[in-house]
Amino acid sequence: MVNTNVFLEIGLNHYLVLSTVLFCLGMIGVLLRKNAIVMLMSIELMLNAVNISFIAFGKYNSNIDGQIMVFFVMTIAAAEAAVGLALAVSIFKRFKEVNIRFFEHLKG
Amino acid sequence: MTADAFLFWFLALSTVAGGVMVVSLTNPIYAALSLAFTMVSVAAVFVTLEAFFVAGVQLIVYAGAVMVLFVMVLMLFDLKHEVESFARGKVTGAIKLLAAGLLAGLLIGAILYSSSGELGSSAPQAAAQIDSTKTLGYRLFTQHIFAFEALGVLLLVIAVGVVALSRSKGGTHGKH
Amino acid sequence: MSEMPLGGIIFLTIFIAIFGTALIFLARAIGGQRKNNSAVKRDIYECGIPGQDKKESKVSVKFYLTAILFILFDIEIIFMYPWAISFRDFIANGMGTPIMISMGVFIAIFIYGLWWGVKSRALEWD
Amino acid sequence: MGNDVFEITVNAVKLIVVFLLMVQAVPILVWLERRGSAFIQNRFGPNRVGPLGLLQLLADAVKFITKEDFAPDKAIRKLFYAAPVFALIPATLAYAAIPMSLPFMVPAFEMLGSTWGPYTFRVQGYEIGVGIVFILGVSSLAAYTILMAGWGSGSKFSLLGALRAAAQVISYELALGLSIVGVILLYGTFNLTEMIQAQQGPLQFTAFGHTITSAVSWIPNWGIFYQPIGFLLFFAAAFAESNRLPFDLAEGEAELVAGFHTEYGGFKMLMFFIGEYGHMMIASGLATTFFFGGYGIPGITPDELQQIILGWGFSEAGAGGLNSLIHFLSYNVKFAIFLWIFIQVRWTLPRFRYDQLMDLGWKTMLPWALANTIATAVIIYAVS
Repeated sequence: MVNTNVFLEIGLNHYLVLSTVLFCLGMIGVLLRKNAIVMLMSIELMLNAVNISFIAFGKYNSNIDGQIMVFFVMTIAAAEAAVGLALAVSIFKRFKEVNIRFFEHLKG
Repeated sequence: MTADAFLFWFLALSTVAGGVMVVSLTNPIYAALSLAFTMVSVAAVFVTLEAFFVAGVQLIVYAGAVMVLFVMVLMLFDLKHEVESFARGKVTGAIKLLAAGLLAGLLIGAILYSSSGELGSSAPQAAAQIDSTKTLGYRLFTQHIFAFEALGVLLLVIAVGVVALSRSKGGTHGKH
Repeated sequence: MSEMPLGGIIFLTIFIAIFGTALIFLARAIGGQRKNNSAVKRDIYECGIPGQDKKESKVSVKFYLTAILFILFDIEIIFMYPWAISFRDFIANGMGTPIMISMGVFIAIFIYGLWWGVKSRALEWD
Repeated sequence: MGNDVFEITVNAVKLIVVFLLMVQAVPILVWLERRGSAFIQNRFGPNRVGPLGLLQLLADAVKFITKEDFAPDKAIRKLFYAAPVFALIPATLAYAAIPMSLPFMVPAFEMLGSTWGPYTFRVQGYEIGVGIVFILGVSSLAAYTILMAGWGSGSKFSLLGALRAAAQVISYELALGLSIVGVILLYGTFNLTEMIQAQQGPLQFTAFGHTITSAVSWIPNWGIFYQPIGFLLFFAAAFAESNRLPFDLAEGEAELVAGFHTEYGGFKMLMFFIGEYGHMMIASGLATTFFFGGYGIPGITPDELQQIILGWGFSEAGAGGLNSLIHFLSYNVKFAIFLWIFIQVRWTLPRFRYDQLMDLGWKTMLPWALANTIATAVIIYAVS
């Protein structure tokens, strides 16, 4: 029995499911890809998924703190991307390689 | 109501399609461009959730800054179409996919199971009389003021670290 | 007050995409193809010497350093927007002094970061 | 977009009209630019085709569209063809958010056997609550166009030009974003219409609970009197954002041939042109809105004008429409003055060197914008 309301009435659950799907896509990206930069991008995807659920919860609870959390998450994500890319660039400049398997050969 | 539903499904479709392309495209530049598209779609999803300011910030910070950085770095690297862009091993790959699918199933199941609670079905209450951006600013600078200052310091530290990283000529043994 | 006509924005985006694509195809159809279709014509631009691939060109890493510093400062500027919009409300509620102090600290961090960036010659293009 | 079929249709048509208006203005601007540059350099400029060379626009359009469509072998064709189309999107989306005149009312009327309720239509693509943030966000997407074109061309000149242009655009976005903070502090809103409403009436300062109205009643309450430094910074950064001289380092002919559109020709090139002129128009519209009262007319508020027009014997709706039209003209006069400044500056100032450009953005304009912000905040805090 297909309930048409599922398609016509958008509620919190829809946003949460969307967020879950995006999160798992990001997770697949992190698990499967070998390029370090694409893995960083997949992490950004996961953070975006989390942001959607933050804002959805915030709206359906009538609480603005969800949006503030998203603000903070965005800041941290941008900082993470900056550091991650800086590391990737310095490794690439030296070894011409961004494959994640290669990184385990690096020693201190 | 129908227009909202249509908008949601359209945005959900474009968001997920963008996400799938990020994961599956072998050329990193195309993956980055589709991630930018996903970011814009997510900003639109924020708009449907009435988080207008955060949607704008999503556009400025994520789509306009972070993804531009990614695309620029990929162009600097000049990474061509990779032959081996996915991890080796069919079995492990299948297990990883299965794990992600299982997590998705578990989460969706949990969401649907808990939807009978007071959160899921309750319609959002009437929007607050005050402008939501002003409320956001008010909360940010009263309740979360220390987190805000800490983020300022964090950004400073990151700037210093990044400049230092780009300064180092690579190599792992001392200075050059 | 805060509204955003998402339908209109999406409509306009799709309209421009279709319109632009149609124009490109129209120009392609009208412009036609000339007889001269040699390899030299289809080569990328170069001034008098054989074309060079972009792979061989070295790009300064300064560009990406600028982009990273841009992200960090951009976020700090974005943090000023909610402050700016609720500033008068804060003053009206008698919270002007605390908000000035907290934002002053933040701007001091910003200025220090900018000063450090200039001093460390990270923003130097030569 | 609306509550019934009529409103939705009108709004959709309005969006398309805004887009066509922008596209339409480009040939006129190109003609103005060529004639203007000739005037500045004591030449004639294009004057053969039609009166004053006005039909040159048409000739140019025909030339552009009959050029052979062409992509180099090394180009990545998908990106190469997608980039010009994407060049139109950010500019138009942002331009549609700028209010161009008063909203006008359409009273209830009969059509097709049913009554169509009274409507209020805004003379702009769409009204957006967080207008500035939306416009900044959308125009920051313009960097992708540049990078896609530069990468897709497969040429080193294009790639270098694109990286330069992207670095320049993002650097000046900082100064642009920071110069707007002063404006937001001043008006306390993101909404462009509310900003324009705040600038109506004669100049008056509110300090320490007293309101000081200027003695000369026709001096308007414009933002330029409160934010002169903010205006200069905003306008200079807007030049850099739209890649115009003296900031057109991305296409310094001597070094990079033509920057990121080296490999483009014919119609695709024209679309980049439209995008570039679109950014110019956004900058002019925003400068008008933030600092020069938007569609307001100095010395008279819209309500007073409405009363005067009503005195001429118009109906309520007709007077509203005429009022809206007059304000639209007022907006366009200011808008055109700014566009002319863009052209005048281009043909007056020489180009910067790239390091000078970056120094100006990071070490001069950013600190000044910061100082402007602090000064505005301190003054607002001190006087209230």
